[in-house]
Amino acid sequence: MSKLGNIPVQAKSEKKRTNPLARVFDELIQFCQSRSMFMLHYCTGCGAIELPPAMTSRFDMERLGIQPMVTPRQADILLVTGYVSVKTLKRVILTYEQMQSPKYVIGICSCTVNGGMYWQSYATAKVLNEYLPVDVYIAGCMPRPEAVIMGLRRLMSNIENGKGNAWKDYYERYDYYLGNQQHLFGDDWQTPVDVIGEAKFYDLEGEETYGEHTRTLEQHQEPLEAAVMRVKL
Amino acid sequence: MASFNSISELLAQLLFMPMLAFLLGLVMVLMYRKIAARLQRRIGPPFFQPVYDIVKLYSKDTQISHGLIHDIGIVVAVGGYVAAVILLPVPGMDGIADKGGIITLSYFLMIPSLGMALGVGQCANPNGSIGISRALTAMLAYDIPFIIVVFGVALHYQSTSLVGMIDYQQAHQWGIFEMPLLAAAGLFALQGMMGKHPFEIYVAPAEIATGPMVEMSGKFMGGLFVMQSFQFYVASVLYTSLFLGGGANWFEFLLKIFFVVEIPMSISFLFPRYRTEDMVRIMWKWPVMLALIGIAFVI
Amino acid sequence: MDNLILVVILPLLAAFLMPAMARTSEVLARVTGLMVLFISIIIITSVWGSVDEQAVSYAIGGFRPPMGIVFYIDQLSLLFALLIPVMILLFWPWNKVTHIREYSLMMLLTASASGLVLSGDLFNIYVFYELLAVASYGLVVAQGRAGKKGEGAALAASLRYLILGAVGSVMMLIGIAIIYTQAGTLNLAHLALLAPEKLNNMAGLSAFALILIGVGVKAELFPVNTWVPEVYGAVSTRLSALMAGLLSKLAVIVIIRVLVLLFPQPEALQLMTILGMLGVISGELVAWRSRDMIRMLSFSSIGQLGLVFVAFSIPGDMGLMAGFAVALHHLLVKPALFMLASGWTGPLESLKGAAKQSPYIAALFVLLVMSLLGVPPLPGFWAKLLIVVNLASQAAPVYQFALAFVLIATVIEAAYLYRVVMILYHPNQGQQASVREKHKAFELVIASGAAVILIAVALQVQSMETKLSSMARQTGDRQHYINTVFSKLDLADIYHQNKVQQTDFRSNNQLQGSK
Amino acid sequence: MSVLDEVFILCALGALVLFVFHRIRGIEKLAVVFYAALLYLLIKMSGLGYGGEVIYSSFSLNILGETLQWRFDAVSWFFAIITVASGLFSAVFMSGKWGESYREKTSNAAYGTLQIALLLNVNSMLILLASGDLLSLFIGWELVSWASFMMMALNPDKQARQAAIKYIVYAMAGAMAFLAAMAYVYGITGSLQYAELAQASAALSNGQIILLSLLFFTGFAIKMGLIPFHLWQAVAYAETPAPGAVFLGAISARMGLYAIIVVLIQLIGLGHLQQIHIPFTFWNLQTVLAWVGALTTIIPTYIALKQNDARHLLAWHGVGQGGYMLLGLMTLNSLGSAGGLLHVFNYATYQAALFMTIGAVIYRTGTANFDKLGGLVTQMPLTFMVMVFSIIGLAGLPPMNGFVSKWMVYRSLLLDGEPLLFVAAVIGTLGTILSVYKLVHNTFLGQLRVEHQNVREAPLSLLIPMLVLAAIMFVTGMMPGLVLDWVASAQLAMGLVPVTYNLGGIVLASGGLDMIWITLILFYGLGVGAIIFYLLGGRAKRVHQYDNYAGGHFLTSRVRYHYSHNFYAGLMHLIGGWYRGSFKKLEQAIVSLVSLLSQLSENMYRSAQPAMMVIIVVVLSLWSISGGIN
Amino acid sequence: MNCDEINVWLDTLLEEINEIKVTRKSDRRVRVDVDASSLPALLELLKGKASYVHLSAISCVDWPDDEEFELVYHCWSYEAKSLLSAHTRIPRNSSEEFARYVSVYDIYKPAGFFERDIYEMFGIYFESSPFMEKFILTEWNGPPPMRKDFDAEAYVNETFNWAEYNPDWLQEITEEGGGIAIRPEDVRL
Repeated sequence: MSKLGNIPVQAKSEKKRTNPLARVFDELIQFCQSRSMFMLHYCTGCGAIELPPAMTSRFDMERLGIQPMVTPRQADILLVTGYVSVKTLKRVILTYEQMQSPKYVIGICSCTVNGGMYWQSYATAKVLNEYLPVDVYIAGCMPRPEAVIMGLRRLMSNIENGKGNAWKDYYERYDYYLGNQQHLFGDDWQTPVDVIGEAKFYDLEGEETYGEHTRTLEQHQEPLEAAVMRVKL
Repeated sequence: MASFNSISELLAQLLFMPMLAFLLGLVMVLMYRKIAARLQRRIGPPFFQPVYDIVKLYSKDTQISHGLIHDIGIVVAVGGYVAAVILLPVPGMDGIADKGGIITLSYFLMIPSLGMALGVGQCANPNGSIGISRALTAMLAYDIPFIIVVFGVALHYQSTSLVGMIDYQQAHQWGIFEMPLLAAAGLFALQGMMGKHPFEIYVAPAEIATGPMVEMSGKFMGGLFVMQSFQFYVASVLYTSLFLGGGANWFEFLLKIFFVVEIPMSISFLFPRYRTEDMVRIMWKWPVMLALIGIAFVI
Repeated sequence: MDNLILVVILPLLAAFLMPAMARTSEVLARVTGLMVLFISIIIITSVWGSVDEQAVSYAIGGFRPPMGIVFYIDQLSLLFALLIPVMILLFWPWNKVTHIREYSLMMLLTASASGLVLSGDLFNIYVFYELLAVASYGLVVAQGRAGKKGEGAALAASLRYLILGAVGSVMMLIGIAIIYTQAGTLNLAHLALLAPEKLNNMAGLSAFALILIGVGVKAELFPVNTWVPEVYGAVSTRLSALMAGLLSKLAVIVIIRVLVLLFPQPEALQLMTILGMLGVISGELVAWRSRDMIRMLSFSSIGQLGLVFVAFSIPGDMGLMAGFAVALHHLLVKPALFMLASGWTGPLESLKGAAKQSPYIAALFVLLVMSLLGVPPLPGFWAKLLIVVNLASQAAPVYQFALAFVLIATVIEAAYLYRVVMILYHPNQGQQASVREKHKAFELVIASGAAVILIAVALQVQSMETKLSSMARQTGDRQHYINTVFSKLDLADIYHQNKVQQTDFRSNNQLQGSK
Repeated sequence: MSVLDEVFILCALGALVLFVFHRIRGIEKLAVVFYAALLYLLIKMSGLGYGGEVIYSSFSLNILGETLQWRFDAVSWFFAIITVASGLFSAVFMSGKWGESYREKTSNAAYGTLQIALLLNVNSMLILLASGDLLSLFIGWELVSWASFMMMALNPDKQARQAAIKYIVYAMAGAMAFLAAMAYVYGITGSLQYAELAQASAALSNGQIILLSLLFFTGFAIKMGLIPFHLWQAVAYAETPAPGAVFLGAISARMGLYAIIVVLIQLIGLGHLQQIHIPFTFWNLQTVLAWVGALTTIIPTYIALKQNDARHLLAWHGVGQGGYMLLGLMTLNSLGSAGGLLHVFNYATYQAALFMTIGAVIYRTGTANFDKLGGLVTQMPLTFMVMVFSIIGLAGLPPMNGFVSKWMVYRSLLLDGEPLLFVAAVIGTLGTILSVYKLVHNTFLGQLRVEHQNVREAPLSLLIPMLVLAAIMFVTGMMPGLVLDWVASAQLAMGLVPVTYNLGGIVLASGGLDMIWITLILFYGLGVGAIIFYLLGGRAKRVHQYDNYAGGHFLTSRVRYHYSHNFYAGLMHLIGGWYRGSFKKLEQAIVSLVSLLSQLSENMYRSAQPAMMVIIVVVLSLWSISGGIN
Repeated sequence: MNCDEINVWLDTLLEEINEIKVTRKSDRRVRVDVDASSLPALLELLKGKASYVHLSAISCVDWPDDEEFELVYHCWSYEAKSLLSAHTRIPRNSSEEFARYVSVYDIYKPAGFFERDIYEMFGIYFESSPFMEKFILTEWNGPPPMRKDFDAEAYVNETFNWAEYNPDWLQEITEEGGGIAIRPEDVRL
């Protein structure tokens, strides 16, 4: 039972850099990151129809610096709009893992919050942040564009004052997320993205990164190493 | 136009010209997005938005690369434009414009696209490959009218070095009055060269997931944004030095290049995206005809 | 000089005595044939030194020239007189258990051939020509190959050859008759003396045409060479090599003699060019289509002979020289190719990959083909060069056409000859590769001998060129012919008989000889 | 005993030795030593490259009243250096591991014959280059066409054999045209020496000049594969074994260019060509030839765009670049002819390197078909680097030497004021850039196939010649002056005004070229790009090729996620209609005409009855008798 | 042949098939009840003779208490402009894993898709239908979910867990004694 509202995602490893110049530099970067976000709205459900009005002339998201982007590689925010069926959740997780951090997830519509209208359905995932670390939820059975923009502004303010690092939680508590995913998709669940390798590469591992779920993952998946360019005569 | 006479001045120019190009490029990108917004009755991004985007992209914590050639591709893309910019004379600074003429410059503009093509090739993503094949076809399309225009201009000014051309235009009238048809064809080619909306098939977001940029994350995407700003700058400065007589002083120069850039930008939002073969057909029909008639007058 | 007559008489005698001798002792009959050939070779070689710049004429039976039979020996006739026994010796039907009849026919062939070359009298030439024709008909029938077409084909071929030959000799006879009515004499030298005013008209031209067509049958001239493919196809390759190599050249020599001495006017030359051109083109074209090695070689020989005619039709000594070069080169290469072809019978496709089996033969074939086509270092090239250069320097348009035809023919020739070479060097074996019968050692010896001569000639081209030019100059010089045959005093009384106006012969000959 | 005689003796010796020992294993070492010695001798003659006087050989032959003698001047020395160098490179390429694999595939004898064929090619080309008069030029010409025929006929593949036969017929037709032209020259001037033709050419009438130059030009155009005769070259060169293709691609077609230089430019002279005006067009013969060159740059390049096999693509480019050289030579100013000559050198370097890379790819993967390749960059990085260097050269982009010669030709077209020619050349270059990227992308970039996962880099013996060539390309690109002295002295030998140049490039009042500065600036730019990329951004993690955006689809090796077939679909959609192969139809028309004629004459032979003869006889005799009587 | 003639002709035709019950709701709606074995023949007849060329849907109704599935084949005729729904009952045999019935794919091609749907949702295996494999519920390996005896809510409670939604504004109201009033019948957890 994860507690909503005050989402316990404050990453432990957050430490402010001491000398003032570095801190000013970090503030500046966080300000720029908050002011320029590339949005990948994954139209999983009915909530997606609210985003075009948010982008076009009446509500104009671009003044906030938010641009729609097509591929997860270029995107910063993943907007999961509407109910997430189990089949789609697989693709959402893959897209999330393909995104480059710092990345943020916004769950739009109450179906991502707590099951919403489809709470009875056998096929939909009820609580999104069991599978992905979610930054901001926007409840409403299709929230109006104003609500969406308010959610985005909330995210921008979070980033600005340094609280927008839910993505680290995915690496630090990867075992918890993997467990939930395996619970839903079965034990041989794997994605081509090597999350553990990334955690090692950017040393984002926390205590709970490894657990019994990651061990079951190791049995099935032999991680895909990049083909290193070598000269073997 | 004092070309560099001492090494120290050259070094200063080497540093200053790309910096200037980058800044002006950013402002042009902003202008592009502002015009887009205004046409759609939107407010449009804040002033420093391009800066925010680039800083955010460069400050990404994680980014993926598909191999050394992928990295080199981006390096060549940005580096190619930095080198091309140095060949472009700017009031007060000529860089090495007289060492290589306009033919060298038109070849320098091909290096970044080929470099990026190699980089995207290694991403092993068919969206990227399709995008590149369309980008090269587009290059084939707009380069022919552009080269005809270059030929006409070089023939008219009897020299291929840009510095010589600017001096000629300062002395006589501007190029646009003496060669109106060539100027029009040049504008057409400029539209293609910008790689913006009517001729933007290779970055079609819906069909091929932004084509070459499909696997570009973090600093790779940042590199492409920098390249885009250089693209705007080079296209506009080249057009001004060919037809609008380059800049005698800074204010006049800035006025001209922003005016030159503004025309294709505003045109670009009135047209849907052309298919590849339609683009080639159009580019080989109208601008080429205009340019050839223009040349007939010049000879 | 007087024992030269033996060269003609002895084989004639042997030809008729052989059947009689055969009854007493088989072996003796066989040996006499070879003995006669050796003797004639010795005789000719002994005479060889005496004839160089100055030709020799020899009246038989002591009659003064215009009357009796005259033998005219100059470098050309002597060369061919030597070639005849040598070639016949080479292509003597050795190993087959041949009937004695064939030996006698071969003897008849030698006799008539050497007589044809040496004699200086028109009618005499006709007689020997008839003898030659009869001998060749007999041989064609006798040596019919037991190929898949069997005996029947040889008979049919020889029948068609006989008809054509007979028609040809009739036309030649009519031609000679016309000449006799015009000029009143048949001695070549005398005719040469009277030719400028007597034979210069339409009748003379038609006489030449008739003789040309008549002798042309043997020389594979264009309209009358339809017998060539059947005969060469049906007959043993040795005989076809002999006929293609030697007999056709003899016929050409006769035409040249007649042409140079009797009909110097340009229309005759142009007639010969046209027929030659048609021969070249049709020969090469059909060879391009033919699918069988022997048939291809026979058509290519038609083509080459056409080329010889074109070469000889060039006015002046240069033309004669080019003609001799091509004729001798063809005489050398064609028999060798026929020898190679004897091993490779059947359709060309069956030869796939033959080079792997017999690399030496294939290499030989390639060398001969390259010389035939005219690849630079080999003599074929110099011969072709002579023709092309001389044709180009002629003004008359017919020669330009001839040049174009010759060049196009060479391209077609290259196409089909090299298609054969590619089949030979095909990587994977053809079906009947194993069943192909071996080449006879004897044929290989002849072919490689020809190749050696070819390379020898290629190495010292200059000396060959000087010999050829002297021979051409001699044959081309009409006045020289007349002077050798008639001594000074005979000339005087001939004037009186025919009250010939005293045109200045010298100027006439100068013009003609100087080109 | 001049140096030229030593060269000839060495050639003869080498041929003899190779022929005798062609079956034993150590032959390739022998061949490499032979070529190295030959190159040394040529370097001894390098005085020619810097304005030295002509070197005569003592061997001479007089036939038919002509004296044939052989000599080397600057132009022939320039071509000879390239020929022997490419011979050396292909011999080194052939001697290493490639040789062993070829031996296993075919046999010792086949390998030996390939070596002999290469040697014969080099020898015959040297003889051709050393020719002193028209007759020796023709002899050399025939030898070259036979030698390259031998090289092409070695390939067991069926398509290659047809190409070889097609080649030999074309070559024979070319030789016959050359022979006819030579015969006319003899007819007009009475001798075949260059000097007489040069003097006589002044007095030639227009008709004669047209006839002579057209005949000579067809002969040489066939060898160079210019527009009307370009069908045979690509297939023939592509199908020869790799080192053969390296040699043929690099230099063999340029013999035609040498002959054009000798005859059309030195003897007949461009001035004469200009006098002849084609009626009711403002063209003269010189523009016609320039247009043949321009068309040859365009049409084969766009045929190359459609090829689906790397070797064919390259071979078609060989034809295309040949047109480029002719275009350069046909411009009226010294810059253009210098560009054309320099392009011969540049083109030889990167075409040889490209064929070697393709040879290496075939050596490792067994195929050059684009549909079976992809993603080899991680397995064969060095080969990839060499290919990138050479495609930059082939496309004519700045750092490499290809750019210099292309710039010179463009600049000369600009000086002449020829807009349409300029545009045609540019269309050719753009076509090259497109097809060159297709070559690199389909072989080295994109998804790596499962079966190529443990392909190794090309062996050292293949790599060394490639890397040396790449180095040459870069150095001569950076400092074109090195080669320009040879080109200038060659221009002098041709009787043209040499181009004004310095180490960096061309000095021209109205906008010259200084490659040293341009290369430095380019590297400065790349340096800045690298700094921006590596210092500003964070670390990038290398990911596997299946960790790729595929619209949410999970990529595995079962589904091949790669685009390489019909690479320029958009462009092909537009210009697809133009590939009707009209030239092929022309060729087939000629062949069917010939077979029709032969059928006609064959019927004539079969059906001619003796009866018809009799009728002729009767008619003839009646006519003659009637004529005779009156 | 206009609509009513066809309808008259159709009624006389249907009478001939034994134990068939035809009720014509309107001139454009017919309901036919037929037993399972003769349904394919009926469809053949309808398609061949009676211009009912379009099978718009096959729907399935689960009658757990009489242990039967009811399959309804909706056929539409363009000429007669009328919809005929052929009802039939097949045994549920819930003991085995799948109920069984014959496929009509060979008569109407679209049937393949409907049969696959029913196969996934209701667990009826149609013999000789080419598409008898999972298409929509690839991730699902539980019982056929549309069957009435499948309790979705129980499954959901068992597999998923809920997020307890207790935001701070709600906490203040509860402290003052308020809270969310839920109607008794809506109380689930």
